Amino acid sequence: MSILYFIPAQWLPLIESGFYALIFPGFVTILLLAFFIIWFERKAAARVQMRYGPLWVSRKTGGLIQLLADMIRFSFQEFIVPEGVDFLPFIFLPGFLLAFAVLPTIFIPIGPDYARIFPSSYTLLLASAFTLVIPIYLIVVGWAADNKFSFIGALREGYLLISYEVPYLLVIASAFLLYRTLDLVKIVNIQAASVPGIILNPVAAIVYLLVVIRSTGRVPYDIVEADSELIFGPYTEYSSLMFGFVMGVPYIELYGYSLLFATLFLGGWIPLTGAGFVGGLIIPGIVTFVKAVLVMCLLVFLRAVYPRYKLDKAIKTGWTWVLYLAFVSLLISAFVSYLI
Amino acid sequence: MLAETPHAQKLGLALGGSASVTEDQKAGLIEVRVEPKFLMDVSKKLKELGFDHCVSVTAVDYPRENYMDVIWHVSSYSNEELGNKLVSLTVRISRDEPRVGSLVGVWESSLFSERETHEMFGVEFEGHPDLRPLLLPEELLGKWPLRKDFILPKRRSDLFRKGGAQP
Amino acid sequence: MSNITTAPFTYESLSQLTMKEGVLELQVGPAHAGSGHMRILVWVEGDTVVKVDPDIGFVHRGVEKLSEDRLYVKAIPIVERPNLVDTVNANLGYIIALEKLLGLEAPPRAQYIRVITAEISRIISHLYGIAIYGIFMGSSTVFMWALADREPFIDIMEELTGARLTYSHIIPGGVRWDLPKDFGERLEVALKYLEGRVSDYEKIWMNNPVVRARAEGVGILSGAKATELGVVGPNLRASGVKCDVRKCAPYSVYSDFDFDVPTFKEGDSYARLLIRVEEIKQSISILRQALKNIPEGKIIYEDYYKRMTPLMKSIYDEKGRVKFTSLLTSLSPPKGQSFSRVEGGRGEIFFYLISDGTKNPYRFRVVTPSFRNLPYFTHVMPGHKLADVPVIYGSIDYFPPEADRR
Amino acid sequence: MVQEEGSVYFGNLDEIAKKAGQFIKKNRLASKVINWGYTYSLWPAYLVTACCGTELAAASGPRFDLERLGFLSYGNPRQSNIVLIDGTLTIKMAKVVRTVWEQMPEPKWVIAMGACVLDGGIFWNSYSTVLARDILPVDIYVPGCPPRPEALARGIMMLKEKIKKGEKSLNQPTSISENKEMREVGNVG
Repeated sequence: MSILYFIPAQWLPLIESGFYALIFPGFVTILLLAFFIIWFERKAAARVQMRYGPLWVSRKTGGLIQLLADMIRFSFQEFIVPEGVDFLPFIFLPGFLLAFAVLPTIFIPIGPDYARIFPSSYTLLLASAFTLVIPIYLIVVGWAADNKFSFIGALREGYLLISYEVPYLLVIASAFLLYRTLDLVKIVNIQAASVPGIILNPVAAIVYLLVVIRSTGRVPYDIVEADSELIFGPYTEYSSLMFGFVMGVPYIELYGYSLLFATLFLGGWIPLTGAGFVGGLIIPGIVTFVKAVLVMCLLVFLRAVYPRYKLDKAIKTGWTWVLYLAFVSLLISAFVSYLI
Repeated sequence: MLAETPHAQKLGLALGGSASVTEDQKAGLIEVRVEPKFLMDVSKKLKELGFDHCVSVTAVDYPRENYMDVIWHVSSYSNEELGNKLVSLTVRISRDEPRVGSLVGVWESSLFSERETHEMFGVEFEGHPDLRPLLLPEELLGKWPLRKDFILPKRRSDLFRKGGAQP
Repeated sequence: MSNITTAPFTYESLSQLTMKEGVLELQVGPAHAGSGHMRILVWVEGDTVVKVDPDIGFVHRGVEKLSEDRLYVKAIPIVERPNLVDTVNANLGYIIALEKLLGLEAPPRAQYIRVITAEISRIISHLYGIAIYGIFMGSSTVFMWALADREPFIDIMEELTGARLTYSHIIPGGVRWDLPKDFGERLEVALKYLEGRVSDYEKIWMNNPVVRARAEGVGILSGAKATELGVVGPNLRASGVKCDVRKCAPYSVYSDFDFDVPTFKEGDSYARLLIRVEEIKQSISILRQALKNIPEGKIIYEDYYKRMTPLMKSIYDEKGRVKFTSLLTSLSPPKGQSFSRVEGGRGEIFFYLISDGTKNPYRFRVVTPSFRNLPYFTHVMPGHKLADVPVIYGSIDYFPPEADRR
Repeated sequence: MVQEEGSVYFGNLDEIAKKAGQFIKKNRLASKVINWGYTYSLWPAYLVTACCGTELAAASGPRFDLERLGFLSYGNPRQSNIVLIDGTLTIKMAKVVRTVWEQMPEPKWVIAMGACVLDGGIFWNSYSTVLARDILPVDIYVPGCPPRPEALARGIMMLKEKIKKGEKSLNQPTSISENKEMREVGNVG
């Protein structure tokens, strides 16, 4: 507390929210986590495939800093702007993508004392709204790159976006119906009083995970990138640092979705709770964070098991089974919320 | 070695007088030689007999005698008895004007092989639907690499025109 | 998905198609993760493939011309190179054609060794095909697993011949090395391992719901159409046509063995995957029979053995190793022609030789299975979705260097 | 001073890039760190030229696992930095290889695998093959027909040494349209 003594009292909320947005669980954590999760993905897949995966770059840590080497390489490579691209969108959209992938995390509380930093009772709505912006940018990226494969990738993204957005919104609606609030802090408090949401409404959790796999392009729904069909779809023409950005976006997006999943269905910071910046935000935050990372690891691990799904079947599944399940989850929510 | 075996006789009877049928017993190959004008009839009859697919189309170049043999090797999947036979349908054409009817209409399986024989030997298959080059790069088109007068370098030193093999 | 109707294949000019509104021309390859060493021109209308035109020849090195330029024996490595995954069968086919020309036959032990190596090579080839199928469908795990399971067999062949892939083990009149002493036990260990792995594949790969959703009912080629197009090998048998050269026109000592020719009547991509696994099982059984029944005796043609120099004879008696004699390098078969048909891993390999009595072949013709499977691109792919292109490509186990070999 | 189109948004990008490049060249620590990054992030473009590709596949497979070294086959020339010529270059393929090379961002390297691209191998007098040195500035040759995966791994280690020292290939062939020798290849007959 001695350091805080020298800081004017009116600055404290600013510093707190700055720490929240920039260090934990914001920007720096996200970058480190992206490094970790890509490493985990390669390493876990290698484990299943009877290999080592990245290793020699730092043998003691099992190649943990492989992504650092890749990032350095990307940063200092030549940035090629091919002839015929739409210059401004091509240049700026990766930055936008990155920014909008990070934004949802700001609205997701990781501790009970979050209302001090972002006093809003519509956080669920805001977070899900910002996560849904990214696919639109992806479509623009695919169009701007002036490449047939990018174009087809963008079209695929468009088709999938529409077919999986409806179930997603239904799941959000069923969460609203279940907890009768859009404030994520209250939602976690309700779960603390009863049981975690995944038990209250397992169908909603399943549909949510399906949508997450789809919109972050995890296997088996990596239809948009599809390296053996479209050579990374919308990202085909990007080189150097820009590709580093767009490569990181799905993982950061995944982080946002997983945090939301942790608060909506896994009970967030349960069993910890408290007050103040450290006791009410950082320490419970670690619990939420760990839950989110576990969800991420699970989703990323699917790469080792499944091949790629097919576009028309994915759309068909989206409009039939996923949609039916979403409606079922709505009914379950109505029923459960009537009970509690 | 070329002999009128029972197989060959049977086949010769079936094909009529337009083809001369012999069996190379050592090779186990039934040779059917036809004049270019009877090619279509004979091939259709062969297909009726059960030789339903074409294994290979090729040509053999004889520059000294100034002719070329175009050979279709055909066999059968559907007829088990014919499955272990291989029939070579041979047409002798002039080297100066290598023209022969295409058999894609009879055996669709000869499509790519005929395209290849066209670019390698310069044999013009009349009635072939699609005689674009298949394997060769633009630089080699029209040079007919598999003809006998296309001679490869005999010594390695011929290749290093600029001298010095190291970069 | 069984209601896919294959669009009729027409040879309309390409310009007409590209001019048509709403049709997009895609060049898949040669520098593309889903093409291999070839270019596939794909015209799509919406997401549906309208027409496919394979542009091959990127690995065309003139194997036929070069072989006509070399001695008979020196053509062996050239024949092997295009079929690098399945070298033994290519080698075997060429040698059978050459032996027919020369009018000699290898002793039984050599024939058995040839069959053993050929079957190992078939297993290696099928595993490679499964691996490529896996990576084209986006599953790196199956790619890695299949590549890993090739390695024990490559090791065994390496112990026998000293090379990983290019063995040049079969020579006119016999084979170059006799089997090492513990060959049988080592092979048995590898076969047991493979049997266990095959059931693993069935668990994670063949019964994977996503694989079934993508492969079943995709790329159907009926038996009648397959016969008409002249496709070969496992692809043909997956369409229900029971034709295996090992059975219908037996060569070497295959008539001594008791094995099935597995067929499927579906003719889709999934059947083409299953048939490779079934054939691996058959190969395992053939290998076991061969190891059990292999006769004792010479591994080189009797007459050639007699004409060896005393030094070579002593090496042969001691190590079971045939040194390259001057006899082999100066082979000049009598005038005539010969052919051979061999069932390689991907299908029937056809050799046709014409000798004019000199030391070089006058005409050397080889038709490899991948070349004959080209109609899959032009006839089967149109009418499917764009995402089905790599699935069909992977399922036919197409190996471009093999198709372009001439 | 007349502002060029485009510099309104970015300032003078070329100038900035030049200065940054000079700084990196002069600063030994920076260049060391960057070269370290390059050595552990060698991604070859997915380009198979001939039959040595099977050994490349085996090399990336579980037994040899080149991903250990940070060597990951990647789909697209724009994101990769190595052209790995695996096997014979035919005239038809050489044009593609050159195109892929020109699509790649700097810095980039070339590994040529197999005897065929080194001096012709057993296809030395084929009518449709060319040597790698006529097409690309080759950094490392990996001989063998086909080279064993271990040999490829050793080639990669040698390339790493080369990158650390900052060496460049001495051979700088001209672009394909100006390469007369390649045009003449068909004329051997």
